[in-house]
Amino acid sequence: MTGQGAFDADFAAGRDADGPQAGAASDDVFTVELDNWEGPLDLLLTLSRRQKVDLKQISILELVEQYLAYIADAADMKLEIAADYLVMAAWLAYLKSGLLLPGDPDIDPSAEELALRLQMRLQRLNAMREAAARLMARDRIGRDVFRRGTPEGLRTVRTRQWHASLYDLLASYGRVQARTAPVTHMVANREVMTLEAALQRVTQLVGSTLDWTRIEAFLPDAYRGALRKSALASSFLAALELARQGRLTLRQDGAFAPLYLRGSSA
Amino acid sequence: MNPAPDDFVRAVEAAVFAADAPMTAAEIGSYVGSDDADKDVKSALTAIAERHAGHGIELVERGGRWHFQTAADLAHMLRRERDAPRKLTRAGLEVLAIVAYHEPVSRAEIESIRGVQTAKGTLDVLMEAGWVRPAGRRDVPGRPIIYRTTADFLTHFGLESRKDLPGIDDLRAAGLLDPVDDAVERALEDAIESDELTRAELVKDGESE
Amino acid sequence: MNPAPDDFVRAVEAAVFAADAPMTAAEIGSYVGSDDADKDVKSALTAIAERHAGHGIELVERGGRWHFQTAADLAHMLRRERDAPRKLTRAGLEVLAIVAYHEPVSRAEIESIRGVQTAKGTLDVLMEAGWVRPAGRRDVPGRPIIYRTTADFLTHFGLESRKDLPGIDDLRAAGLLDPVDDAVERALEDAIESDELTRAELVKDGESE
Repeated sequence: MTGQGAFDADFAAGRDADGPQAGAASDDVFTVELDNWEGPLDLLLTLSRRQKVDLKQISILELVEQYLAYIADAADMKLEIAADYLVMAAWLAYLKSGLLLPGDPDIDPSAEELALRLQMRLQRLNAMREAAARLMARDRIGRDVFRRGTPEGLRTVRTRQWHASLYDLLASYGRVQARTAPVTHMVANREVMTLEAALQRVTQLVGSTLDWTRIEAFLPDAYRGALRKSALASSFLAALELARQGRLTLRQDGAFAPLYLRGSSA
Repeated sequence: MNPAPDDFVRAVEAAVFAADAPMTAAEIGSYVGSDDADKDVKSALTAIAERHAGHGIELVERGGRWHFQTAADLAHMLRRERDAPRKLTRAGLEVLAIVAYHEPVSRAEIESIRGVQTAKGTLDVLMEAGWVRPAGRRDVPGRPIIYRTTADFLTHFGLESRKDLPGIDDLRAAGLLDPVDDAVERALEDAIESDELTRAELVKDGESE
Repeated sequence: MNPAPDDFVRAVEAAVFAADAPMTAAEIGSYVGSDDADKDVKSALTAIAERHAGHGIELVERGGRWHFQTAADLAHMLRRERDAPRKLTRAGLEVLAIVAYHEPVSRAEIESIRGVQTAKGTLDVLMEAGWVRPAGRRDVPGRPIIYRTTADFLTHFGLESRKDLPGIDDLRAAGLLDPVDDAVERALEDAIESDELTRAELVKDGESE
């Protein structure tokens, strides 16, 4: 993106070919600096402005040549070229060959249609550029016209203002639906990790642990969901038991902070 | 109709209007470029004060500083009382949600969906808030009044149309339809599952001593 | 010197003057107590605008909302460094123009006109400035969010309505606000119609298959 400071004026001038990029004496030498453009379409628009004709009359073929030359220049200078510029280059090369070769009726869409399409995109982008410049040139509040500096302010007329958020509303509806839906209670047969299993596992693992290690590391990797939760609860109880026996130390920096275990160094 | 004011007077008027605080004649003069603020600016201020006299706006001087204010006799309009914003009750929210999802809906229908008797006051509050309105009567025995949501309802909740309300499936996916216990349990499970800690995170580096 | 204004007109003037944001006729009506704001308030506003025309302060309508502001030709005297509105980046400017001239428009549509992906921050900045807002979703697969400009946008740029967007009629007439796909199709149809020979060839081709 170009510097913002210079931008308004730059923009108003339509960024034509004599803009800041054309620093060199010759009109054909275009300082290669891809950072100046916001993507290939922007670069194409800048190049097309150099033809100094109405965008409806520009020679797409000439434009393609210029773009390809530009990208080739950049490549010669070993500049890093973003992928989208290269994709556009490849597409334009294809378009060029289509425009030069006698029309092949089997190719759809035709090269002419593609060229027309490109021209229209450039016209549309250009139209928005100019529209933005004209918009910015209007009498703007805070720059050209000013509102009252210290309005007294009006108090609202509504005597009572009710508030509720969309979330509140949806949650309420969920609550109503849940309340009135037929309810069946079933006690699921759950898979759990027993305290015995947890004691065995934590005892085994903590022996080889010298660093503070989170309790989650002691859980079997394959355990997921409710089973993992059960394993966490059992392992926690196991850790408490082992701490009581003096075989490991627990550490937690604050409420709900991660819980760390370490084997007691004998 | 208006005598054309000269540009100097216009500039003085604009400067006082846009100022953040009351200004002295000298301060105004420094804005509008007057060499003799005491004379030029003051005569401009007099002309401006005269132009506004008797209208809704007044130019006044207080301790040598000038500012615009609304005419004193109209001040009552600017200071209207208002109550603190109120949150809708749980019952109010539920009724509102039912009207929104099922409209047009009668009070008896609301009650049958809620499974609870709905106090008359609840619907009144929703109507006072401007979110629900009566919309005719249903052609059944008793001809009960039916209710709909209003355009203000859509505005308040940022909805383009009622179609933007999430469907039942969306609510379920968001966990809003589950009985509380299940929802809590699932939330816990999600919390555990998403808690994929890397090895590095599991071991407290450098603090092992 | 001044014709005595009636109290209603004075009240309307005071209300607009005191308000810290532009107000619609209906909002003004709710302060000054009008049952028919559309008629009463509007005729009062017209009278007030007339009274101020040509002076340092003007009453203007922007997007159906009214406010007082300083006359534009006095800008050079009132402009102060600290008042300069934040500058938009070039991307921001383009996106703003595209939303304004094409609204409602989705993010994908903005990107297809610009030919580049639009950084998320760009739309955020415009929304933070209060110039652009999400306006529901488009009824196409994926239901993308669509964007519009706000009343504040019109106020800031001094536009009475979107019809006042500079050059919008010309752009529309030139087809430059239509999607490229539509324009290409139309151009191809025109080309075929104006070129009998091609048409004949096309027909022959079609038959020979």
